[in-house]
Amino acid sequence: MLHLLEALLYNPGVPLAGLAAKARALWAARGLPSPVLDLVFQLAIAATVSGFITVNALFIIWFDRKISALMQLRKGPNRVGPFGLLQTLADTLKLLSKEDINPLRIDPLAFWLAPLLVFIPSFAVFLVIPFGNGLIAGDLNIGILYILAISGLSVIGILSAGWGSNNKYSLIGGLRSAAQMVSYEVPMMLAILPVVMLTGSMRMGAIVDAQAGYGWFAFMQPVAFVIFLIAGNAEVNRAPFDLPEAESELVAGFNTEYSAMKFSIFFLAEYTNLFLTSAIAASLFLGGWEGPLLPPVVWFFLKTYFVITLLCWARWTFPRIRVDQLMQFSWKYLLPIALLNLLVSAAAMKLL
Amino acid sequence: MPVQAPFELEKLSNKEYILNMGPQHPSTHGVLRVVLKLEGELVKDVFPDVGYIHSGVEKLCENRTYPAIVPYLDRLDYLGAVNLEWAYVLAVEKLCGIQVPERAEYIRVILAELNRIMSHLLWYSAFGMDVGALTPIFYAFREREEIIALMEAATGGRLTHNALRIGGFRSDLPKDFLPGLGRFLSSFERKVDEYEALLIDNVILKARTKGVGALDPELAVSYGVTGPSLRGSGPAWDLRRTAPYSVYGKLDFRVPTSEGRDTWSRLKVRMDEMRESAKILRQAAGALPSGEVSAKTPRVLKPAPGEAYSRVESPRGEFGAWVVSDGSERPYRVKFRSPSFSNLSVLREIAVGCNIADIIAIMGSLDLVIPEIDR
Amino acid sequence: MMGYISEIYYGIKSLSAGLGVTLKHCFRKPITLQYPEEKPALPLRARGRLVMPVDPATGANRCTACLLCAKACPNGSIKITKALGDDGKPKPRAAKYLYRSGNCMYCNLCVEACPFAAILMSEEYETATRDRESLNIDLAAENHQLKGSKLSWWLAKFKGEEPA
Amino acid sequence: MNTSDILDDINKVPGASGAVGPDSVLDVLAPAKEVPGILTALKKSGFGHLSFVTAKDLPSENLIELVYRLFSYVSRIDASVRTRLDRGNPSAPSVSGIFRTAEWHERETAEMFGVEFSGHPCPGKLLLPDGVEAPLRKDFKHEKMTPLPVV
Repeated sequence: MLHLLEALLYNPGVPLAGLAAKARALWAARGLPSPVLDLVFQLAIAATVSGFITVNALFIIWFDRKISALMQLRKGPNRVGPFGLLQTLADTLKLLSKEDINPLRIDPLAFWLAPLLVFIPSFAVFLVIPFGNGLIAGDLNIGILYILAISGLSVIGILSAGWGSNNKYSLIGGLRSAAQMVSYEVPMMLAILPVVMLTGSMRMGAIVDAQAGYGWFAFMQPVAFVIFLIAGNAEVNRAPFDLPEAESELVAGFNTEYSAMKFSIFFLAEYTNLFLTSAIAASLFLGGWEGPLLPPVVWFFLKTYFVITLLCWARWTFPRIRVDQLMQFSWKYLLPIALLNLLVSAAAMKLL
Repeated sequence: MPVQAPFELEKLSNKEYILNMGPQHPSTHGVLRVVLKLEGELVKDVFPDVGYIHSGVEKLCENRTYPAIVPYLDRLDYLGAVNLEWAYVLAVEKLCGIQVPERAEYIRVILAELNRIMSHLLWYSAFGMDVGALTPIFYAFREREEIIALMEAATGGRLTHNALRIGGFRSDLPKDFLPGLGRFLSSFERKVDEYEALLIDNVILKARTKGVGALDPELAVSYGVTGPSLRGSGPAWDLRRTAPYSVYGKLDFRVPTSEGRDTWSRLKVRMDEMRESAKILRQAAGALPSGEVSAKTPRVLKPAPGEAYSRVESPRGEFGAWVVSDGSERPYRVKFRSPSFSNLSVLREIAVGCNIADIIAIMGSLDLVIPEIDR
Repeated sequence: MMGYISEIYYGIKSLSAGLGVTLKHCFRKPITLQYPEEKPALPLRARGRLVMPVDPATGANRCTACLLCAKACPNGSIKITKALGDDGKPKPRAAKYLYRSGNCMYCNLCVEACPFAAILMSEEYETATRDRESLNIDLAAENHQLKGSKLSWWLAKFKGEEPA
Repeated sequence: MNTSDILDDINKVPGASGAVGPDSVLDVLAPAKEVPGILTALKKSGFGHLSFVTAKDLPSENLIELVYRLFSYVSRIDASVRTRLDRGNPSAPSVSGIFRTAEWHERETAEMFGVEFSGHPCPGKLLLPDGVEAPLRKDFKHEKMTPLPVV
């Protein structure tokens, strides 16, 4: 039994493949069509991933609130459950039981689809996240490109939320987030390019393998790492770039008119996006699940939560940027530096 | 029907729209409605609409006895309550010709300056939240809680102190007040530097506030702007120095000003003012004479017919109380000149042309307290 | 070009100063009070709800229904009805001392006006009620028992601990 | 420009009478139409800060007295210009052209005392809701106004 557990932790690819082969043999013996079995496998993976997402999102919300409490001389949630761990669960149950208000004269299609349009992209990106050395849902060989393409979709959700809720504050919030997302995709892409050039492939698995033995890209590409963190922070609409839902200016930005279930989906999507950006940052720059002693899955979570702490730290320290400065910062500072870094690393690779 | 802004009645071009900021809005610091004519995010016109929390204090005071009015003053500006009480009490003492003993004067200075620091600390944290930084409020409130504990020990109230009486004080400072004050002052300046590093010198905040809401001095004086908002544009007019009342003439302190005229310089002036208040507190605590804390006043106060106006430098500017007496035990007419009233009226001159985020920063830098405007 | 570089340099320096302050605060003890478990320690003069304590020496309250406190109250939240003796003449006692705590603004002017130190602002600040009627309290009938430092301070008729 | 020269100029104005009142406040009584002229003169001679504009209702003499309170940061003395208006329909010229702060102060005095300020850039209610007229007058009655319970 210990042997199976040890194999499952350190090299999960092998036992899972064995299990799948046994199941397929059993299935074929009965003479049933094999594509149905593939479908069952995919559904199983999807179920585990969605279960993981909800639990993880609840944990990150609690983690964010505990970090902010740590920095603000207070205790953070400690009433519901041990150390307040069940606090987010209690909040979710409360949100589910609240009345789902649909304001007058909303654009119903845009208003109802918006939460889904924001949540589905962050759900879909989990396909290529390398949790462990075998634990990857579908190791597409265009991994990074897939991530960037899909994460660009959530802008549509926020825009339709802004337009659908027939509220001036939401409209301004929605339009701000469109401008912000678009203008921060470009530096993010340019920050990823050196990594792709170094590994020669866009497959996430290949990128993580290329960083084996402490060849972390964060050391080789420190500038790209910082730019990716800043642009990722902006993609996720978190301070100091939280203009779309700026509490002090736009009341609650694009999710002003949302209540109960829809609002909890927005909230879930925001924190899942935060986890995704940190997971990608960890995999691309900090060596994903590469690590000496501990099993790969634990390394992956350690590094991801380290990046989440960095983003939370920035959130609770900095004031908010104004809209025109947001644009200026991206096009005048991030972009030139990212391009320069790209050229320098290309030249360096050519010479070395 | 709420008041219609003048530009609401005109025809709007298709790019412009009207946005109601308030009366229920997270960063109007109270019940204030600002109607904005916007084009995209650019502000074309501003119309502040006040009066949502008007409680007719001046009519109330006309049928209260003179000493019973003091608690109403705390409700006008609950952040700088002692200063406001001081303005009214000074006016009544001028009317009745009461001479307040020296010790009471120094205790009034101590409580007023503690109140000023309390008010600036709350302004600092509210401004941080308006600009999006959610952490400064917790640090500033740690200091503010220490001051509140001191004030509660001395006066009994945390915000609405009701400390002053006509003629001095009802009872002297408690035993552990001065040591507590000393402990607080010993580490206060270091904390102010820390606050400045966290927010005021932050490059994002500087980008948000430099050159925003420029207020030129002549316009400010013509609009009756007073206090740190005026001193951010140059003139060093502080009533504690230009028209010294009580014992401020004997205390030596600098009036911080800045030539920047924009939102950031108003922030800097308030941070320096906190340091100056700490300096005043040290001197006043050191020079505190012993003796009586209250002059002899008749049980039922009936001042001779006449009128008196007295000014006080409240944390927001010049707060004045104009008291008219007709010889009875109730004032004939009372007028409170509140600083936020005039400070808000200048918003239209400095806020046109900026965008929504700047309006919030500018209103934050004017440090408005709404009950003081509506009275 | 140089301006561009120095701008970035100062940007990073001031941002890291801010980060430093928050990091420094990570290692300090939280200062928040866990309210229901830990109750704040109120100073002596803290103004809670008005009470008319029973004087342990005489076993009754010290009120003589002189109405000075009702006159001094700015909001008119005190209404006193005098006690009538068996022969119909009013006695210097208060039969009913109606204190409308919903109307009171805790300004302490009534306590200062009372020549007999009969009333006092206690330490009780949890005065929320479910219905408006129970805000009006008859202090004479309540026979409140004072405790701790407030009791000794009240017995000495607010003297004794004053000079700083 | 010490006070005696200012007083001489003011006394030259027809109908106006200036004197140094208690605690050295320059007290000026002037007819309504002279007020803008006097205020401009005072502003030129250093009284740059208009603290407030308010009124006092004197039903016994059937008058409403307007009060303009000025302060000079330069010579650090106060000036109070008073003018008496008929209580029936009180009207005075607006001084918001000279001191911009008067615009709000006059609007408040107008709605509180029913004084009409001619030439005001945007007259209208400032603090009060519709339907409440001149509450600070002594004879103001309102059904919701319950008197303080007299002890």
